[in-house]
Amino acid sequence: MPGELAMPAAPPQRYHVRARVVAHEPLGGKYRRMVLEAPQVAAHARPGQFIHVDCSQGWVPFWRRPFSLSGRSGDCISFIYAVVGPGTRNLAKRRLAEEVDFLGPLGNGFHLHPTASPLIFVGGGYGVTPFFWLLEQAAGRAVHLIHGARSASELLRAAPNGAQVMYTTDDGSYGERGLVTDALRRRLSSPSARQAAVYACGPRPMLRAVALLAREFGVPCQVAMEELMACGVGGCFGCAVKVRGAYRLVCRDGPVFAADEVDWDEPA
Amino acid sequence: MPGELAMPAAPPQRYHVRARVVAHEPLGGKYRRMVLEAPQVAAHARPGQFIHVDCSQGWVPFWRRPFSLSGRSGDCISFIYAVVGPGTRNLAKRRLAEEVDFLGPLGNGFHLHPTASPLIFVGGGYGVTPFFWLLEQAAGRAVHLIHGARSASELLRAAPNGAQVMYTTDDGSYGERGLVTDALRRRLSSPSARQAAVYACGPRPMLRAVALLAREFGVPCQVAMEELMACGVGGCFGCAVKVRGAYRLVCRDGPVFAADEVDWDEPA
Amino acid sequence: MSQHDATTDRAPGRAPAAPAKGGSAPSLEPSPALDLGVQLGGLRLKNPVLTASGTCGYGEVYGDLIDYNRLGGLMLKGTYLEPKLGNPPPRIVETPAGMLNSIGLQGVGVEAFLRDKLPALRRLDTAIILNINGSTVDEFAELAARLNGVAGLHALEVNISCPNVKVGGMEFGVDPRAAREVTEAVCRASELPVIVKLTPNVTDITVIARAVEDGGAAALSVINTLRAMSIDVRTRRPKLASITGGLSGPAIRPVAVRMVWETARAVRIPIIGMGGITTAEDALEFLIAGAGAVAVGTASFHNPSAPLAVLDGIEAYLREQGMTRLRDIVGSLETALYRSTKMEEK
Amino acid sequence: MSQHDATTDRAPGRAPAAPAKGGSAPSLEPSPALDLGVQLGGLRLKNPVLTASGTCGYGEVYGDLIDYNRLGGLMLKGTYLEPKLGNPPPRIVETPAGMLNSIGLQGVGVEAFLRDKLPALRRLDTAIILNINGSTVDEFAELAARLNGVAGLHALEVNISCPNVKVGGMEFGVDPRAAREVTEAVCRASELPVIVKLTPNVTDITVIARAVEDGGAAALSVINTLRAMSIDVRTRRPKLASITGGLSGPAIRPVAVRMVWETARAVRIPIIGMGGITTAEDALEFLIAGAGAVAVGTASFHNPSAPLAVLDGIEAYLREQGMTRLRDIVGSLETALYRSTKMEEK
Ligand SMILES: Cc1cc2nc3c(=O)[nH]c(=O)nc-3n(C[C@H](O)[C@H](O)[C@H](O)COP(=O)(O)OP(=O)(O)OC[C@H]3O[C@@H](n4cnc5c(N)ncnc54)[C@H](O)[C@@H]3O)c2cc1C
Ligand SMILES: Cc1cc2nc3c(=O)[nH]c(=O)nc-3n(C[C@H](O)[C@H](O)[C@H](O)COP(=O)(O)OP(=O)(O)OC[C@H]3O[C@@H](n4cnc5c(N)ncnc54)[C@H](O)[C@@H]3O)c2cc1C
Ligand SMILES: Cc1cc2nc3c(=O)[nH]c(=O)nc-3n(C[C@H](O)[C@H](O)[C@H](O)COP(=O)(O)O)c2cc1C
Ligand SMILES: Cc1cc2nc3c(=O)[nH]c(=O)nc-3n(C[C@H](O)[C@H](O)[C@H](O)COP(=O)(O)O)c2cc1C
Ligand code: FES
Ligand code: FES
Repeated sequence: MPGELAMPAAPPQRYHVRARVVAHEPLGGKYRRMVLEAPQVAAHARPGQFIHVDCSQGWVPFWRRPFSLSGRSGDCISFIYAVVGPGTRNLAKRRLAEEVDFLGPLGNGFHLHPTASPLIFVGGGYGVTPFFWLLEQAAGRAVHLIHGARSASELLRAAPNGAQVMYTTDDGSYGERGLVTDALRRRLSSPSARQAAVYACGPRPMLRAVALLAREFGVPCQVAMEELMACGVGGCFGCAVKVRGAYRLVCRDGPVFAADEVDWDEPA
Repeated sequence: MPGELAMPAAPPQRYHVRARVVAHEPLGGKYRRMVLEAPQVAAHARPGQFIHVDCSQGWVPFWRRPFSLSGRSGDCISFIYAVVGPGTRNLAKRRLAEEVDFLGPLGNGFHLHPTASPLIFVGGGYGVTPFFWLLEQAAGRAVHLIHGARSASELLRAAPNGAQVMYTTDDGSYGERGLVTDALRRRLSSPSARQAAVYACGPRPMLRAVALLAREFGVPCQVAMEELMACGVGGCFGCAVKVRGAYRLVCRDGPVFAADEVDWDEPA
Repeated sequence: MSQHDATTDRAPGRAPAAPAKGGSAPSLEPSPALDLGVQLGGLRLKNPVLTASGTCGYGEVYGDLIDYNRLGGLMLKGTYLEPKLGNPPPRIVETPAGMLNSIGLQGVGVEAFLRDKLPALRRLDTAIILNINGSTVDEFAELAARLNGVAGLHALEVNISCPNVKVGGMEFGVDPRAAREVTEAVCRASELPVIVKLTPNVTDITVIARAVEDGGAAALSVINTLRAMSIDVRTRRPKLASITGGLSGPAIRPVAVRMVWETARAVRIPIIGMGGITTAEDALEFLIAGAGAVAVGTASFHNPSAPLAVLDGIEAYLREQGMTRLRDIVGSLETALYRSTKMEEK
Repeated sequence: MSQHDATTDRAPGRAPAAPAKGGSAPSLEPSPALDLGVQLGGLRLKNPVLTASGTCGYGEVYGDLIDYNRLGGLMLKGTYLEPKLGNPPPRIVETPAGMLNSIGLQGVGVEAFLRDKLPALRRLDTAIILNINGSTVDEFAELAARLNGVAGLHALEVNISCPNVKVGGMEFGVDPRAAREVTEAVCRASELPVIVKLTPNVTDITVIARAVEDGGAAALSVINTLRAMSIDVRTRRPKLASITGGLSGPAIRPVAVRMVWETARAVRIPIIGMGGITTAEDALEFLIAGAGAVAVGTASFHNPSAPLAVLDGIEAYLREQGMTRLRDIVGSLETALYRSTKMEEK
């Protein structure tokens, strides 16, 4: 697989900031979008990176919570999150002008192949959020976005510009019935996809299936992985995934890895 | 000391309720008053009893928090609290119509001497709150309320009807400069106080001083005591005070004790 | 992390016969009968949820707030032969996700218990288990003997975390020989099933567990509190008058689950798991780790209905998983996958 | 209970030279100089606040987020002679007021440490302490010897909580003889001050502490993590691939304070206290209990500036109390009142 997929090491600039909430809106279903004013972070962040947010009230939850950046605009960054547990429930209560304490930008981010075409983005559930930003970076290039979820309510239908979008749901409640990988296989089978490159973010079983497809079709593939995170900055060695036989840290060495370097057969 | 001071044992009726907030207002300084709709509790509660309130967010703080009842009106009970730590900070955020989970009414309550006159109530800091209600019970009788605090901002100047009120502050910033016990001594020294009875609530050193004064002047005295409380209902044996050589539980056997039965020389 | 979930009706009234909300309400549709029964040596419980000793007094504490009849049993406050004054205050401290206590086993003594407390308990339809204590082996045996033939008492729980005055106040429970000796003495003296409660303040709890099993115990309670301490930095005095005390509550749950798991693999007698249980999910961790029953302690201080919510949630879980018997989950921890992975790494 | 107190500037920039807010800002008025210095055997620290091993990597982790030069020292990640793969994931679990970890001492090995990590650390004005590990006594000694004459390393911290392969994987730290043997071997091999880090998973930590003192240790670190476990009740699998792991964070603080207090009364060598420190108040508990210095671990995951906030708060406390030297509070716990009260009760 081409060398351009090797990911760079620790990011050059990280900050610990308290940023003002400048927008905070429901997006339908369990999703909400938060926009934070953080000039330095905005200046250095790239798509695929994440921030590690203090969502606690009196130490509960005990760890920060990681969220992928979904966009940047001027001095602001944004992320989209699903309300699923104590941390995101607390987060959902933050109001405009309140401050949010976070670390970022963290991790390496995606690296778009300079010549591949089309660029195929595959987002499972909230895994689609980094692609809203990556799409902007791919402006002018041919991009396909495949976005799937269990059912319509878990889809994020914030129809981005400049991409062909295909939705899938396990239960057929919106878009095509089936998995994102069914749609991906069809897309990759087309002769027009010979020079494609695939970028995926979502649950590990999905990433694994995407990685196997990319290998089958011989196209480069990057995956943004998830692991439980305590520190988010490489301090606890908690967020390990096996990559080429050694444990790498999702928060520091990832979250984006070359799909064919990940040891997919490890349990996780 | 007269036998009528012996306190009755566990209260007849206790409830675990979720009650709607029907009023919640700042009273100046750190104080706020909360009114809860709780018909059964209101029906059985008496002045000097308390409720044990779940002030937690995700188990922080871990224990409930005890507050003396400061009044009853129809189906509602009220209490007045100072915002001093994590529990009361959470409580201060509760809005109208939200529900508050509490146990109550708990403890024994004050028992007014049937004939004594005047009745002298001594409240240190938020220790004055039960007397707002006890005053109603004493309607028509001669009552003196001595209310003291370190400084004006810690006084609760909710001028109750039907009592002569005297304020003291340690720093002289309001009312008389000095301790409540200075004022009490003066009051008890007056010949008109020979048949007085004293009722006190506040920090232990104050209660001790009040108890010694009552003994000196030979008048009956009840004190409402405080101890850290885990369960509030007699389950943990945590809130012990020594009374006549044995440990009694403030939450179950108190909070009101006959002043001359408490072993004041114990450290606490 | 368990989230708090208030579980009571809005003004439930006294001793509600209906289950509190918050636990799942029993479904009205016919569903396969659940067998929640537990056999702990000679002691039969109708379901696996008990109250932990020292957190519900002599059973009189919460009886007006929750329906004890729904529970598998009540483990009562620690009792000595003689009344005990208890420790001076302060006796409790709030700590992160937990608390310290040093009540010092304040209690009425066995005679007052039998006279004043037990009669009311006889009217309950739940197992009554008395937690017994002593300063010497003989005191334990004498107390156990005194409780023979007493109607309404279903088992003894022997607290071997109390100080052994003969050996300078070291706990019986940290020494396998002393632990076994106490167990044997109580088993010899008593006609009741004997549960022995282990302390977590040991290097290897399985050594003590096996000693106690060899001593004849019918079951084990695992765990008592962790010895701990807290300091008031303003006064530079300990926050407990007794300087150190016992840590309980959610903070210790991961230690308790580990000890239950280790103990379950070391002995054949059943285990009552406890330590920081607040919800059904917490309780299920103990059952899956190998406990045959569970006890709820400190959580009741926060929420008196916690034991009922735990019971309701266990039922709901079994139904969800399509199981019909509690014992199908006891010790069902799946570790094979992980173990083989680990070996592969080496 | 400690409350969370975010302690950073709004966009502090890299390596802020000014102290983070949240800790008390140093006063501009002239005030008596505070002597925060600490002597740990042969190791001199400019102040008592360190980072705990395994929570700041090899010192590269937070260097851009906080100013390490303000700290007394960095205790680096556990290192073996050889690189270590570490345990398979999942490696961490969130628990009430704490977390479990089973990183398995993943690390680069001593040669890579010296080549790739140490050079950058030499530029820092803070004590650099390497946490060393081995599977046999000889491995410990060999590693210690390899570190002689290395510029920029100020002390060794010997982690005796790692499994002793010679005796079937039991920790060195639970057996006084093994603990002493490792200590002696490292002290013999090393020219650096040797700190030995004790495990809390023992019946009596003072027995181990004295064995290690007799073995020649210059100081003790107290405590490492409590062995613990957590289960996913949906999958019925352990939440850690290694089944059990170590519990850290505020949940364990009361146990850690107790062990520091016990240890301080049992040995003459100084103690570095740790376990759940998140604020200056927490740290002061350890100092008052008898620790000469403190380390901040898990709290840094929540707030990278926690060690600085702890330092600022200790300074503020000393000024408030009118003290000029840190050592005036070390071991200043006042227990006399309580002890006499207790006796009176008997
Ligand atoms: C690099 C990275 C980027 C992420 N980006 C986003 C995002 O853009 N939008 C979004 O909604 N979520 C994102 N997540 C997941 C998000 O961090 C979790 O949903 C969040 O931590 C849940 O916290 P909680 O306290 O609300 O719920 P919890 O009660 O902590 O969790 C609820 C459920 O989510 C699972 N979960 C929690 N944390 C993680 C995690 N780190 N990885 C996988 N599963 C987890 C839990 O097992 C549980 O099933 C990301 C995670 C990672 C690691
Ligand atoms: C029977 C009883 C009745 C009470 N009635 C009232 C009342 O009517 N109004 C009111 O404002 N407060 C009352 N209190 C005190 C009130 O319970 C505490 O202020 C409250 O628990 C503080 O909780 P927190 O989490 O906000 O602060 P915390 O951080 O828990 O405490 C703040 C400060 O208050 C002290 N404190 C906490 N709990 C207690 C306690 N139980 N006894 C003594 N000191 C304590 C702490 O040591 C600390 O210094 C009463 C206490 C008792 C025992
Ligand atoms: C206030 C209090 C009193 C206790 N008293 C006793 C006792 O008398 N005998 C005993 O064996 N255990 C006693 N325990 C220990 C509990 O029964 C239980 O083992 C421990 O608290 C752990 O469970 P939990 O975290 O659910 O409380 C007591 C615990 C608390 C908090
Ligand atoms: C993720 C993690 C990794 C750790 N790694 C080590 C280690 O390599 N060597 C060691 O001696 N202690 C290690 N520890 C233990 C800590 O240094 C410390 O003793 C313990 O966590 C208690 O302190 P805390 O509660 O402040 O974290 C580690 C702790 C954590 C949480
Ligand atoms: S989350 Fe701590 S190293 Fe990645
Ligand atoms: S607070 Fe538990 S017995 Fe009084």
